[in-house]
Amino acid sequence: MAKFSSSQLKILATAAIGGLALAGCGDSGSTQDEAAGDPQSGGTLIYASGDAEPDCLDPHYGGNYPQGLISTQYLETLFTKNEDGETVPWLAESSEVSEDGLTHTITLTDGITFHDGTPLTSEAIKANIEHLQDPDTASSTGFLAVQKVEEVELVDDLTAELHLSAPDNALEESLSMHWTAIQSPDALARDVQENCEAPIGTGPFQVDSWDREQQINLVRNEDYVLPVEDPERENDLAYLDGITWRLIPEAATRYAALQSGEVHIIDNAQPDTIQSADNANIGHLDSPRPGASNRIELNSSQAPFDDQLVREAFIRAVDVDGGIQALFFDTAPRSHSLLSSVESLGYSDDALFYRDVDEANDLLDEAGWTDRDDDDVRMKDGERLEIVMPVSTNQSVPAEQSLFEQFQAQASEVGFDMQINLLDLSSWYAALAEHNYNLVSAPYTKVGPSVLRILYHSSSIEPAPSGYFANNAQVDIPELDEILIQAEETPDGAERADLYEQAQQMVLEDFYVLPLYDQQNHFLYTADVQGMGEASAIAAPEYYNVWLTQ
Amino acid sequence: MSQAAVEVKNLSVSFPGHGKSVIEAVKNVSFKLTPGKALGIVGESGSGKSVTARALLGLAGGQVTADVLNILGTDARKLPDAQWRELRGGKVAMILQDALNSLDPLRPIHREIADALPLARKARKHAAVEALRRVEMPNPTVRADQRSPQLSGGMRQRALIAQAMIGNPAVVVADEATTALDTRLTRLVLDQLHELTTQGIALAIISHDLAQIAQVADEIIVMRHGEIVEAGLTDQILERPSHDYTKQLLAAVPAGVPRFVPLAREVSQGATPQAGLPRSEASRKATDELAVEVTGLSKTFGDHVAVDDVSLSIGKGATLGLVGESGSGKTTTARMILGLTAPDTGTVHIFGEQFTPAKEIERRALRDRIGAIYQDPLASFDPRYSVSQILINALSQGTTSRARQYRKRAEELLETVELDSSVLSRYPRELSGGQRQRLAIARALAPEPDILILDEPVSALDVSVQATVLDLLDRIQLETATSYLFITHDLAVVEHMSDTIAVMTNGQLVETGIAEQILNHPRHTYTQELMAAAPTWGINRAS
Amino acid sequence: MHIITWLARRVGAAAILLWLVATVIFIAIRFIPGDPAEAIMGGPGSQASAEALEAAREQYHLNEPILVQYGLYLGKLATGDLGTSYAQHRPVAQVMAEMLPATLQLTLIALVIAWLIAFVMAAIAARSSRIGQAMGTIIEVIAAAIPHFWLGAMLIIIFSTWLGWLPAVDTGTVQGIILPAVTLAIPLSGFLAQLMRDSLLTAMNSPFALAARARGASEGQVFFRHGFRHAALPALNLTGWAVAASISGAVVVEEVFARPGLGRSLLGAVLSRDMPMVTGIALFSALIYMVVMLVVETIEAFINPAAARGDDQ
Amino acid sequence: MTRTGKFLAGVFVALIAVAALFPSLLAPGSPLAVHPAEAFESPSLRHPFGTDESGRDIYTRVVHGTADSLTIGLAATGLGMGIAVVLGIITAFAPRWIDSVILRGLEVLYAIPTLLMALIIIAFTGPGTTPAIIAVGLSTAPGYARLIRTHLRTLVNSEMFDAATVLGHSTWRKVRNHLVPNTLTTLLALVTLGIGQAVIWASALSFLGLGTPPPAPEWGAMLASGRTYLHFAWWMTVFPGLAIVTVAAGATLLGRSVTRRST
Repeated sequence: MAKFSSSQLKILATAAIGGLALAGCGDSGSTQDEAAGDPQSGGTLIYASGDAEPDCLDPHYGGNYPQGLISTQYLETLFTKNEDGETVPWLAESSEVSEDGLTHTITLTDGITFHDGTPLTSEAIKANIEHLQDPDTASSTGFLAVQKVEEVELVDDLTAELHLSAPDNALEESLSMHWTAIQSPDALARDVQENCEAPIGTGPFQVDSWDREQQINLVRNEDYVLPVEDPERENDLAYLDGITWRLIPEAATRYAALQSGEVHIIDNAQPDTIQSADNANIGHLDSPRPGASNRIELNSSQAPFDDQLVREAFIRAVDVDGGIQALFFDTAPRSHSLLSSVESLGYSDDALFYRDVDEANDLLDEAGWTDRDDDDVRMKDGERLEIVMPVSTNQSVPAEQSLFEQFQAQASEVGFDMQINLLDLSSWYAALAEHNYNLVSAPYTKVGPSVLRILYHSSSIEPAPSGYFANNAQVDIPELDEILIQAEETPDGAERADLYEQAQQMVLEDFYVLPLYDQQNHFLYTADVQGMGEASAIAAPEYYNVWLTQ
Repeated sequence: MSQAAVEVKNLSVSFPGHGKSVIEAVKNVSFKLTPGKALGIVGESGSGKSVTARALLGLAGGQVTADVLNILGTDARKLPDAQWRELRGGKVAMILQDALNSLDPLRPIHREIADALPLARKARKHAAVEALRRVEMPNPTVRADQRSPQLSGGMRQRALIAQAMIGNPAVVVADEATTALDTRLTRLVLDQLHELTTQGIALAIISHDLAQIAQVADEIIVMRHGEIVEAGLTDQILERPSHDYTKQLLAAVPAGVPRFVPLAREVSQGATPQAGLPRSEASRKATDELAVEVTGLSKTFGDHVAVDDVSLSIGKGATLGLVGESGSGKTTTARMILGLTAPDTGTVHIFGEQFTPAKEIERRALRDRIGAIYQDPLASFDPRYSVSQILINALSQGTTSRARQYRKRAEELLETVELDSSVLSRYPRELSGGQRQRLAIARALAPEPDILILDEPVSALDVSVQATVLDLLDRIQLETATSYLFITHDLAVVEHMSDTIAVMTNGQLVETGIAEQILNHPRHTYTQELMAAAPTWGINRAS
Repeated sequence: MHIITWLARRVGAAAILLWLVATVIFIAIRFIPGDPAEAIMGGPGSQASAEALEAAREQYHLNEPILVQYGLYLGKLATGDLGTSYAQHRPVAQVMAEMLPATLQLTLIALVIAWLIAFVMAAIAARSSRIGQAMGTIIEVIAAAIPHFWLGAMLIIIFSTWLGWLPAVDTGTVQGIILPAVTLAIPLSGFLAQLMRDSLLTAMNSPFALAARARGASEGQVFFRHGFRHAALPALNLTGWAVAASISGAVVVEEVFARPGLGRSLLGAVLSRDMPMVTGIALFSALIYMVVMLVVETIEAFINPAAARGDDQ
Repeated sequence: MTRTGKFLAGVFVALIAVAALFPSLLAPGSPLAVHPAEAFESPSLRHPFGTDESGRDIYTRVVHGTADSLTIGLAATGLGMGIAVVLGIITAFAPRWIDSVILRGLEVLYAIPTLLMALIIIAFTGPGTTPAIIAVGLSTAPGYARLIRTHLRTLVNSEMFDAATVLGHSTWRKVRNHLVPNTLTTLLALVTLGIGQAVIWASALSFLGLGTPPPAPEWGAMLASGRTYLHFAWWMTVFPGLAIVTVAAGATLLGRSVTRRST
């Protein structure tokens, strides 16, 4: 079996540090790209998160991105992605797919133990998949990822067979996400609440304690075994003594804390602070999330966006580039694709998306919205051209909210009456469930292009028992449905790529979607932090190889 | 002993006034304080007597100048503050007026008494207890730990005296030490002050009340507008006053002056007071008709019995004086008669008609026949109303405060109470105390009432102003045969104003009778005590 | 009245008040639109199954008659059980017990700072000229008119970003609490100073101050023996209000300075419609208010026994 | 008040009134128009208060926001005062037991800190401008009710009222002649003092994302968006905040002078 350097296995996110000299290092003149001397052990990394405090540290439970960010430090997955974007084994040593595509055989790496001292065996695969599928776990992201697994059969101590209900060429990608990370079967058997407080995995760090609303304390796993050997490492232990995962939701405060050196790393970095980081000797890590891009979906199931002309008119009316330029500086490149730029199968068509106010007006005239009311809003058959956009304040960063505000002002110039409703997450879900929206921005993170089926297959219009559905544009094209299913089941890579391209073209050209940019995932860190850049399959930074200069 | 303890020659005190003007509060005042002797300083408000007193402790504020300001052998004219403090703490002491507020309500009185002593904590407290014992404070060890709100008025006054005496002073200045005290308490304090002089202390006693000062002082100086108008031995001032103002002051004292004899008079014109007497008595028709008849009024607040089974009656055109010390239930009785407080039991009839208990709406027809005047007239006026609005509002039954039709009548009312019609456009707060009380009387007269309830109407006024108001009330009664219920704690006033007198204590009416009998032959022990405590007043009225 | 009787009466009144607050909140919660069970499971977007909803109803006794629910609710309150947070799935009492020390620390330090600032401001203003007093008034009014969130932001810019003297977030050190506490204290000190200055002026011009001077006390002695007490009394009286105001302010300050605490818990609970948490914090803040009032009244009873038992006189 | 003080107060009131009623006289531009190309400009002659993240002129927004912020402050104070007056009248004139029941109730509400109460109300209503008004109004009402009750009780038990009773004036005339006029001044003072605090509370709610939503130029909402860019564009935070402080402090000073004049 080939041995890889762990750093080559991982996605290397683009990291750069501004300024030439590190503070206090004088003549060493080292930058992040060169090594700042040899890695040193010791020190606690202080991480400041702007996300809402997780309800549960076990990413099986629910399964949102903040859980993914933190669990990356103490849990590991069966597979991961290498820097070419290929899915490669991690806790798994190897895997095989049967010819009918219905059986995946996974063999685990030997010699790995959980934080509780129990060894990693095939029993863990079974326990974890069953845990994900157990309704009591209340898993949503992980649950969808292993939806097709019908049964896990233990072959021997390290080998398990996963029997599927239908072929799924995205299964390994799904198992590279931390929402399906492997935890100790003993720990999973505990009470849900207990498992939430301190999940037990195999990662280089482990959960020590959780001071609510303040911080989560992670300490080094002193018995860590790197599943894949790394010749650069003398031993397998993380350099850091631990990580203090602080919760500082206020963006300005978080940045101030970074500037004054009270914290080493902040996430959810605001565009303006990223831009000024260059002058402040602060490093920047841009780690776009996989899956869908950040985009506005136009609800085609009801007036006025059931008319393609009106959808196009809206897209023509708003100035996406200008807004992104002003609000995101150069930190968020414009996207013209349904998929994240890290997805190799993404298809992009920039010719479709440009601003032309005259054309927007013509399109609306053509669509029959020719009357105007006292507020200069277009009317047709006595109906006002009203469009509603519920915005989740938990999901859309301030800059994005401002961007939507600009769209609101620009859309009104051509006669739309656009309302933005800022909502908390639960009200936002409710607004979607009640179909009380014409526009929506709903990020979706998943590794691989199979996210397209979740987002645009007509079956995703059908709400789950809870009322949630992922096809927010309500695209309902039988031909597209077929392509998406086929793409997921084909064993042929080239055919898969071709099918996904067709699917993306269909959605983009009918103006169901206005792509904006990648799902932003920016980190800023002080000059003390060395070795930044590695990230998990879901683009969460890893701190295994990170160390602090004293 | 004839060596003066304090010598003051040509003392002047001035304060900066509005803009660059200067207010001369005290002008060229000279006097001496002698050990074992008491000097009385008499004057009405604004006479400069308190400023003079405070100048003796270096607390006058303002600009102090004097040819001589010799305190116990020290030239105090240019004394630095630190030395003043030494003097104040020890050799010179002051007893302040307003006993309630002169002791910090937040500190135990032993601290208030002894915190200036240069002793250890325990010794200070011990000294305070001793000082309290010397002023005959009951239960001194317990009282020493209490704070002033827990003490009765008499105890507070004793504590203040103890405070003054604790440093064994050679000079004591008592500034209005008896003002606002009840009769018996006044007596007590005066006795204690007198006691000080027998101990060889040089005492200065300052008051607006000539009668009280006369009880203690060996010599008296009379001040007016910052200047001494007359000085001399007490007897001389009382018997043979030479200055008109002194005479006026003496005449204004109502004690011993018969009914309807004017108190305020221009002495220089030599008007004979007796001259008015027969005429006025003659004009009062004897009648049996009762204006007010009160039977069995009682009122309890919580577990405190404020008024207990009070019955009284007032004849038409007559005055009933209701006397009692503070807290005796006088005011509650008045409020029940006025229908402002509902009695628990008892009735009030006005000219035979039932006034209480009754619904306000039934009572309203009778309201025109009964009016009221209070101690603090300002509080009874709407601050937003001018004099004319107040009167028009009263004249119009509250329907308007502007209508011109009432203006003439308003002017007539002002004339009745001897106020100039120029005050119509002014506001009550711009008037003097005497003018305000006249305005209150004018308003009360608006509905032409047959009965006036007067609750301490002159207690807040200077003696000379009090005299004019009392004269006015007399005149109105003579002219209109209005019945008065005259409530006061001042025996001299009640003596002068009443046909019959009722004495109240602890909510009960202990004695009722014609004035002469109550004053000269009291039957109830309380009344006897009260009369004994009144200042003996032996001046020659015929001067 | 004996001090014990007095205290017992006060405690009884506070208990009744608390019961009233609890009842008001119970009734109010019944008015929330929507299914409480759904709220328990995290709102309409939580994808909760019908079984899960039913289980929640069972767990929270939502199927019982309203009076039974009320009884259960009061019974639980009496034993200190405030229910389980919908969002955090932990006992509300436990969450509050964790958050309380931080909030108490913040508000108490802020109160002390506010008192100090107010006292110094009042003392300076009370002893200065008319123009000085007018300036004092304006400074006090402006201090009282500064919103916490803005003041906090300004202090962060100045002391943390520009000068780099103090940390912008709570670091668990003494320096870390300075900015939040000062942010909370300044508007409060404006209110307190206005009050203190008035009573200070009154006290320094009162007859007992004159009496003290007459028995040889220096201005400084008069100030500390008399003026200070009288200035402190109304401010002390206002402590209940001040604590309440600080807790209000703590919501914002904890948010701005990323401090854990009751205020931030409440904000989070409001945003996620976590009603047990909201209820718990509301009840608890009422309890704090009452305890503070009780303590204040007890202190006052010692400073000024007669006033506390006013009906005795 | 001194002459200069009166003059300054007059200018202040006039300026606020113009800003609230005819904002275009002071700032002719549109507070909502976006110019992405002019985003984040620091204060200059063209943009005296700078521009925000969407290139909107902050000076224009602050001026146009006066109406929004004051309306919320006024409406909330009006609501709180309205409730308070009704409760105050009931407690002042009703029989003792009703008075003590309402008084207990008020004490209950008074026991909960204002912003907490507002947050609790928002927990029921959800965020927005109207909920913010209701929340601030309701949470300030208990304080006002206590003040008004005391005021009315004092008036009803005053010698001024007694004097009118003795003169035989009916209750209605006493209310009309004395109670209403004397209470109006007090109410005016209370309202003026209250608006300042209401503006602060309402903006606090907006700041927490529970009040008026963007892009309305409400000051609290502007601060909320400004705080994101605190380190980058301080002017987005400083000027709306100064507006709040100015109006709140101005209203307080004005209210105090009204109080002083009425006593």
